[in-house]
Amino acid sequence: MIINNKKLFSTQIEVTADDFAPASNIEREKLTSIGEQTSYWRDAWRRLKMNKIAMVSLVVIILVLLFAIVGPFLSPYTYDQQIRGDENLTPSLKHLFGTDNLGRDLLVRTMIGARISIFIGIGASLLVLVIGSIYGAVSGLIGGKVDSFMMRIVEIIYSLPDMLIIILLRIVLDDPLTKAFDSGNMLGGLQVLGPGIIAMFIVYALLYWVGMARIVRGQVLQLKEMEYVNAARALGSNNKRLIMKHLLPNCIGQLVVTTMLQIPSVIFTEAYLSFLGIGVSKPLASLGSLASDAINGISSYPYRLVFPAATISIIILAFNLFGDGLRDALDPRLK
Amino acid sequence: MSQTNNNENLIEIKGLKKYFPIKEGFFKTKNVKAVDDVSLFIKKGETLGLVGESGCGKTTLGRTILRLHEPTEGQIIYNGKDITHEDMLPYRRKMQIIFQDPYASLDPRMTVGDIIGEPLDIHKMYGSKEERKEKIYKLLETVGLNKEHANRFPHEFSGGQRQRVGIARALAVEPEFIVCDEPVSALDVSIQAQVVNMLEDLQAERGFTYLFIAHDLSVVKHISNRIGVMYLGHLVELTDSHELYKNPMHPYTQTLLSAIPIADPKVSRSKKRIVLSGDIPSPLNPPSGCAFRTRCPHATEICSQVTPELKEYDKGHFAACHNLVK
Amino acid sequence: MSEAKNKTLLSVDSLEVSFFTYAGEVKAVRGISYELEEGEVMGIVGESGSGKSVSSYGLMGIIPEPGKIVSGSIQFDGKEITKLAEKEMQKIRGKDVSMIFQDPMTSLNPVYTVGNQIDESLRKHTDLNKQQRKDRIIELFTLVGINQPEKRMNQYPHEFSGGMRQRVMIAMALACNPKLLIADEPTTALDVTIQAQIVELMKELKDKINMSIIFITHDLGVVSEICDKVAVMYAGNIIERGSIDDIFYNPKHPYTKGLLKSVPKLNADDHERLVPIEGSPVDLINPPKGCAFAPRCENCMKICLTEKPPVCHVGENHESVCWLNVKEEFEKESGK
Amino acid sequence: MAKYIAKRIMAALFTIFVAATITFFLMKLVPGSPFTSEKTNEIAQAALNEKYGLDKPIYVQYGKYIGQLLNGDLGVSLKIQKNVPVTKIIEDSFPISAQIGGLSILFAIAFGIPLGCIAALKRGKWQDGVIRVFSTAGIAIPGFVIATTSMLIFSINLGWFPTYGLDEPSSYILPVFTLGFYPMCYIARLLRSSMLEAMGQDYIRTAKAKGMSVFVITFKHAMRNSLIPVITYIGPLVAYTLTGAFVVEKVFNIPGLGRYFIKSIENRDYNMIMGTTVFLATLIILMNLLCDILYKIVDPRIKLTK
Amino acid sequence: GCAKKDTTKNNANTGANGEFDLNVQVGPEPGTIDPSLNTTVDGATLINHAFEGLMKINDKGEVVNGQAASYTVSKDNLVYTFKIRDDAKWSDGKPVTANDFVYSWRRAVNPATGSEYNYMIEMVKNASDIMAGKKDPSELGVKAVDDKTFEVTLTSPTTYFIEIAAFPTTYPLREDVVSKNPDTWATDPKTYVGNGPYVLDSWDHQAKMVYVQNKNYYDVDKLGPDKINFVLMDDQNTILSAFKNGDILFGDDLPSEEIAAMKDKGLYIVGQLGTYFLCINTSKKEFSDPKVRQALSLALDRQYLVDNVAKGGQQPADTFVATGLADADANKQFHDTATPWYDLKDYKGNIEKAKKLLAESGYPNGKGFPSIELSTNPGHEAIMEAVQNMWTENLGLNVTITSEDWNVFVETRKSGNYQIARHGWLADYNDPISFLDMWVTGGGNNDAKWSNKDYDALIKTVKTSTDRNERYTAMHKAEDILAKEMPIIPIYYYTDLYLKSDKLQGFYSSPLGFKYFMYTSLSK
Ligand SMILES: Nc1ncnc2c1ncn2[C@@H]1O[C@H](COP(=O)(O)OP(=O)(O)OP(=O)(O)O)[C@@H](O)[C@H]1O
Ligand SMILES: Nc1ncnc2c1ncn2[C@@H]1O[C@H](COP(=O)(O)OP(=O)(O)OP(=O)(O)O)[C@@H](O)[C@H]1O
Ligand SMILES: [Mg+2]
Ligand SMILES: [Mg+2]
Repeated sequence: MIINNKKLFSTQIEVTADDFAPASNIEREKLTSIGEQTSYWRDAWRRLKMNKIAMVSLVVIILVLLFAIVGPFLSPYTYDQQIRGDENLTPSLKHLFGTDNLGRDLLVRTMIGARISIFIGIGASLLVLVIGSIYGAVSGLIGGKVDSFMMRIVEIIYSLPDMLIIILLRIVLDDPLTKAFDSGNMLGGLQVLGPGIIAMFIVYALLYWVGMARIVRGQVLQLKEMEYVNAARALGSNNKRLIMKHLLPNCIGQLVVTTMLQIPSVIFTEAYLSFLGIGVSKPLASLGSLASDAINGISSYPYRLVFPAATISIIILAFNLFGDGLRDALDPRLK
Repeated sequence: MSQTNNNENLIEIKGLKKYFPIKEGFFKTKNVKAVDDVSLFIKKGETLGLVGESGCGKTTLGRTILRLHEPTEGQIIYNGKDITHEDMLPYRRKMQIIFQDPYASLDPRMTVGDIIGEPLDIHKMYGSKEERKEKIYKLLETVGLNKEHANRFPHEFSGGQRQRVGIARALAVEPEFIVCDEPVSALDVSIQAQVVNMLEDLQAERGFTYLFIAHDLSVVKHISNRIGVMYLGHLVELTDSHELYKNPMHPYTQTLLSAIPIADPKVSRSKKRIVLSGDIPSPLNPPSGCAFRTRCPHATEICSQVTPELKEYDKGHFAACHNLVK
Repeated sequence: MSEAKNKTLLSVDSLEVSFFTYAGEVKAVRGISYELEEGEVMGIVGESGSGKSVSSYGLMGIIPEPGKIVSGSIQFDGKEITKLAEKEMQKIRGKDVSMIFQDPMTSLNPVYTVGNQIDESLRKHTDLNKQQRKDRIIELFTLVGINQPEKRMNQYPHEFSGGMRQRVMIAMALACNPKLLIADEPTTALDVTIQAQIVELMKELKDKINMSIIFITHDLGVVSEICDKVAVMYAGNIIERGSIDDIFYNPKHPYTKGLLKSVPKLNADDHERLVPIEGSPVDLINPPKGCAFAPRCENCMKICLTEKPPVCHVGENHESVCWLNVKEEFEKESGK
Repeated sequence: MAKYIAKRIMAALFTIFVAATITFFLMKLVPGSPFTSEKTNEIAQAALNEKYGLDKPIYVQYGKYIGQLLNGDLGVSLKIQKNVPVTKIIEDSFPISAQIGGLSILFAIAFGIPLGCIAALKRGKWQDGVIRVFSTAGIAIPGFVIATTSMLIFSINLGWFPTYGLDEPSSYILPVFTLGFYPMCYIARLLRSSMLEAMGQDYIRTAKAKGMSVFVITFKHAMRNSLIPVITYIGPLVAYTLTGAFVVEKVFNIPGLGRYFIKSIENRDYNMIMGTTVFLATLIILMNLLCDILYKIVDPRIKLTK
Repeated sequence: GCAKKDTTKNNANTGANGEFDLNVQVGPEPGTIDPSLNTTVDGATLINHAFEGLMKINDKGEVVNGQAASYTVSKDNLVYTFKIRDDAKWSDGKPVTANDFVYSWRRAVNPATGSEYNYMIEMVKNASDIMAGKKDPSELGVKAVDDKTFEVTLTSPTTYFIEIAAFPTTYPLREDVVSKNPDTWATDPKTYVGNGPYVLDSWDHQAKMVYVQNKNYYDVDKLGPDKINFVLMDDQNTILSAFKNGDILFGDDLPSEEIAAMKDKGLYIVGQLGTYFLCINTSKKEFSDPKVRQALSLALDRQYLVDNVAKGGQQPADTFVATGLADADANKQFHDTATPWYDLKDYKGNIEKAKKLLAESGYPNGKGFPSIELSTNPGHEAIMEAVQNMWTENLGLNVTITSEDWNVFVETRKSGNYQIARHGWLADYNDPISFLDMWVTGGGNNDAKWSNKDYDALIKTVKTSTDRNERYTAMHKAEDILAKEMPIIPIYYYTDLYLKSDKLQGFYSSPLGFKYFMYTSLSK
């Protein structure tokens, strides 16, 4: 037997008899003990941190939130303050974003608008997420006749004229909501938002979840064939448990991304709903309504469009790019 | 394997059939006869091995016994009680399954602790959070993992460790009967041995009854008391494991045995193997008569006309073939 | 086994491959070296995740993102593969070196007919015209034992069973008469009867067209049937390599020994307990400083914990990477 | 196949019927009528209601409408184009909307798909970053802003395109662009993620191992497998886009069907509301069916069964 | 934009061989151009180019003879006899006869026709009964004395009747054409036979309507454009863009925010017979006190609203009846002789008065006054926001704005299910009664739910009297009652805004907003 001396020497080790003494179990175990023990969430967060685009987006989101939530308190003006003599000003030091034809400061209006739009965007998207995902998951999991029936309902909702329903809702909801608000405390904090926004959420709850439902159903159809779903069944899980504990958590990437994509459509729909009397009521503003109001004066006062539109774009861009990062980070299979 | 004196049957199935309707083209539905008229019994504390090539219906049989598939026909009797149409929830605690694929059978987004805790949650098997935790740690220890592993996710484990998690999950409900559906097929040999040993140890300790499914005869032979051989939905041979190896009757069993690669170059060089020609027929269009006849070297006229029945040729040695003369 | 020295077709020297992930550098292959002659079959065995597949992807130049060859050289047929441009590699891939993948169920593109997928390769690497290509496909199908080739070539992969798909994969790999065939666990997904068919087929082909084969598997049974020599991998290293008889009858490395022991014996009359290798595989992001196998090794010594073991020639063409070999020598020398 | 389609069509008819019924009653529940006017003239309104049968009990009106519908008669417009049969209005305006919509979908596909492919191919590189930001930004800008500003810039400031009408080929450019921009960005995003998924599949590795070029791998092997989500998305989109987009039609003054969806409701033009709803429902269901058939074409593994 | 001017398109305004093809925009796709059914101003413009009534409006806004060569009025002012021009012809060459008018007038009042504006000829004998279905249309007080003599009998003397004879509802129709397709004849250029200066040549729905000269029109030689393309548009930005680009030479609408920028660049502002106001629901108890209503009215700075929000050159309103209507003395305006309701110039003083009034009625500084919901419909929110702000700042009131879909809004207002709503009123004919008539007790348009006996009596006098002076005195008195009671809060008098290229000469528009392009020409 020949020892490959060259190699041995290249490692530059002097071997002694002691080196060949058996190692103790404790010494061996030390080798296996894994340095850092991460949890899923910590792991996901670490992966997220490595993603530059996502982190930049996160910073932007935080800045936008500060802009929207803290900003109005720092402004010398309020969103509905009409300053005589300051009408139609172009951006200047006094009014960074200029003013509108009633002499209102557009900076503070944009801030308030961002606050409202973010709130509505996230709120309605979450609503869509909850309803759509549960509906889709139930439909996909149960399958068969139930599934085709539920999908027919989705098709019907797709084809109903939403504007009609919205107008109707506006009327039907007006009285009860106003009464509820007048009666005071029962709806607590919601009062500040006004009936329009509540009505808007109801519209979303009724109509706009169908896209999400379709997507989730598609995912569930695949996931339900997974072995771990069978395993859960074998353990005695019922459908509810399967959906909540296994199917939905495993769609999370898709859910995050779709929800982020939902945000812009909510923000735009809100602007359109404002026209039908649902959504924010004047003089409160949302980014969508600021932008659509500004369209009317686009040649003369382009800045009125530029600021809210840019704010919308930044918000949505940040949320979506962050969502992409989040999806990647939440997938444990991607190291 | 410790031979049990107890002759009581824990599981008995009679004429079990499981057909999957498949829409073929646009006009007709066809049935995939995944399990076609299978009868067998498993005694308490015994391990029944089930072999056969991929797609022959082993998994389906295992799952149908647990009623994860509703049987098309036939009876499932558990401990003397016909459970074919019973509500399964109470039985889920008595009958469990370990899955073929340790990678797919664990929810990638649950911690190992939650995976093992799930059956406890479902059957409300603990009084306090503390107790739940304790139980989970105990189960982890039982399968040779430790409690630090409870907070980790399946993707952080090796295949063997994952399979242990799957086993711990099945043990959580303290079952009597476990279907082991190819628990080692996806593992490499060194880890396979770990898992097989553990299953044996557990059986010795707790007197489990196993239905052990695999297509690797050497593993099955190692662990089982008796072995059933399946081909295309049918049980074609059933006997004591030593007997099967020494004296395979059915031509398919013979092929199977000869095809097993032996990890010994000298043996392999000298070995004569029966290499079958042709592919496995589809269970959608099973051949008439004996399902194996299309690949059988000894097939005769009758094989294409009559489906052979499982008959006892020796004591406890059943086979289904026309050309076996006793 | 090869008697006379043939021409060396492939020589790999200290190949290192890493994946640069968010979690850190996964050192999947940590410096492996081997040679392969023309017409020779080498088996690579080893635990799941030990780098068998990744090292062969290295040969093909198809290491997936975010993986990279960190260092080492690969000489194939006189060319240094690691230095070739992508365009050049494309000319070699599928023509001189081809590969059969682990999972035939997913390795064929589900949306194209199998004929189309083979044709693609022929179109790229040969000058055959349409008819000739078709003839070639039919020839290949016949070679790998697919009946009714004319009909079959126009079918989609999902219309084939696993065994048939694997044959298609083989036909695809053989399309341009490669000099080297890498078969990455070509039979793992198949059941024994089909596995036997495939192994027989490969043996036949090797003799017919004198190609070299790298046969990756963890089924020692299959190895013993087809291979001339074997490399055993553990945690990105080749820890032992030698002729098939060396490995099976005279294993030197404790891992190889453990591997052989844990295989259940079919012919054992009495029930004997299996002997597994206890413990679990290594984390390749933070591999142990010394021998990677040390934590699981029964014969672990102090030095194993801290120092990498050297490559020891323990026989003609038989190498083992283990301190035990040094210890033996050391003891002999110090006259114990 | 024929039977499958027949079955689907039967189900579709039922769905359309339900959608029509719901719409009918919703529409009647909403206050106002086609003859509501600021200047009330009760006598005239009563006369109109009688003339168009709106004075009858609602179930009678419903029965009559469904009866008509079964005969393929959608009634006449009550307000928007008074007394003109709704079918004629749709016949006139749908082809125009379909033309613009079809072109914009082609545009969205023709640019969205390559963008998505490139982004997936260059994952993590600057090209990917640029395309991701660009396509997300495209989703983030409201359609009315794009329409109006592009009109302002290209038609007025630069004078490249006419401000209205469809008389010249160049007048198609802006509407098609604005209408197709959002779906283009959406498709690019969608395709990027499904391409990334596909690129990780084993068969891509096989193709690489055969020595295929990047181009072949991307456009032949990966793309076709990534199209399913895109098709799913395009399905209802095609229905919506072909029937016209309100904003684009309004801004570019395109005489399409899209404006009628909103106008009919604004005007409570009952027959138009029903007509457009039934038409859209039919198209949506048809597109879903088409999608399912397309799935099959794109991916031969998929079986057309429910 | 200056880069493109030389590329003015062929289709804009000059035809292939030097013809004068005029591109104009007067409105969106019209609901109908059937003279009996039309209800819109832009529809009327389109009809006016294809039809002509007995009378017509000239470029000075005067009512002059149209199809009538002359007319006579009986002493009791109840019977009008029109002589039809001999050269009056239909576009297909047939002569226009008195029967065409008889047919058309009967058709208008026939309930089966469903005409919404037939109340315009309510004063014709039996008209009301026929409309209500109580009498047969043939009993209408019109008759063809002979082919060319048309006689109308009225129920009561109507001073403005001769103006009505120039209104589209009274235009003649061809029985042979219309009766064949009573509902659709006006939707197809082939059957759209008119007697006006132009004929509808083609109709591209939602895109454009092409009118060509009617060769049989008596005045054909004087007509301007060879072809008029009425481009159908409704987006304000697009109209402005098309106008700026020179694609159209006339546009009837533009975004209000761009008005300032378009001054001197083709924007024209002309008076319109209409008033923009807020309507108070007097049936609500919080608004039952006229002092509150006065206070609300006084607290508004109308000049500010006009200058900063409406921006259309409107005149702030200090009475209800709009400017532009003649007084008893036809040379004076009704508005100018009326007593202003408040001093528009003294805003500060008004606020003080308002505060005092509010305090007097028990709400000092607005304390205790319930929250006011200001109802509106989309497009008018900006003014409401300004109003809201003024009430809040000046009176300390809590005001919210609700915006509703147009139809819903109209219903809400009619049903009296509101507190304060925006409103607007355009006169149908040149007489103040068209405004004042509105507020009689129980009137169909009395959305304020206001009632005053004296007022009702005055209006009755106005409607029955034939004495011009008596009528106008009564109308002034009635308006003074409104001033005291203030069920409505006038804001401004409407103006009609349009964009017209300097190149376009000879265009004129009527006080009702109808546009006339038939005599236009292009200057170099
Ligand atoms: N849900 C199902 N629907 C339709 N066919 C099915 C279904 N499950 C199984 N099959 C079919 O039934 C047959 C038996 O499948 P089964 O999974 O029981 O085989 P197996 O013996 O377990 O194979 P393997 O060794 O690959 O696990 C196969 O042909 C399979 O395609
Ligand atoms: N894309 C990747 N990213 C990160 N790590 C990877 C990637 N692909 C492989 N690895 C790692 O490289 C190591 C070697 O993997 P490889 O696939 O070569 O193992 P193997 O020996 O072929 O195992 P098996 O028998 O399971 O096929 C593994 O630890 C694996 O986790
Ligand atoms: Mg199975
Ligand atoms: Mg591998």
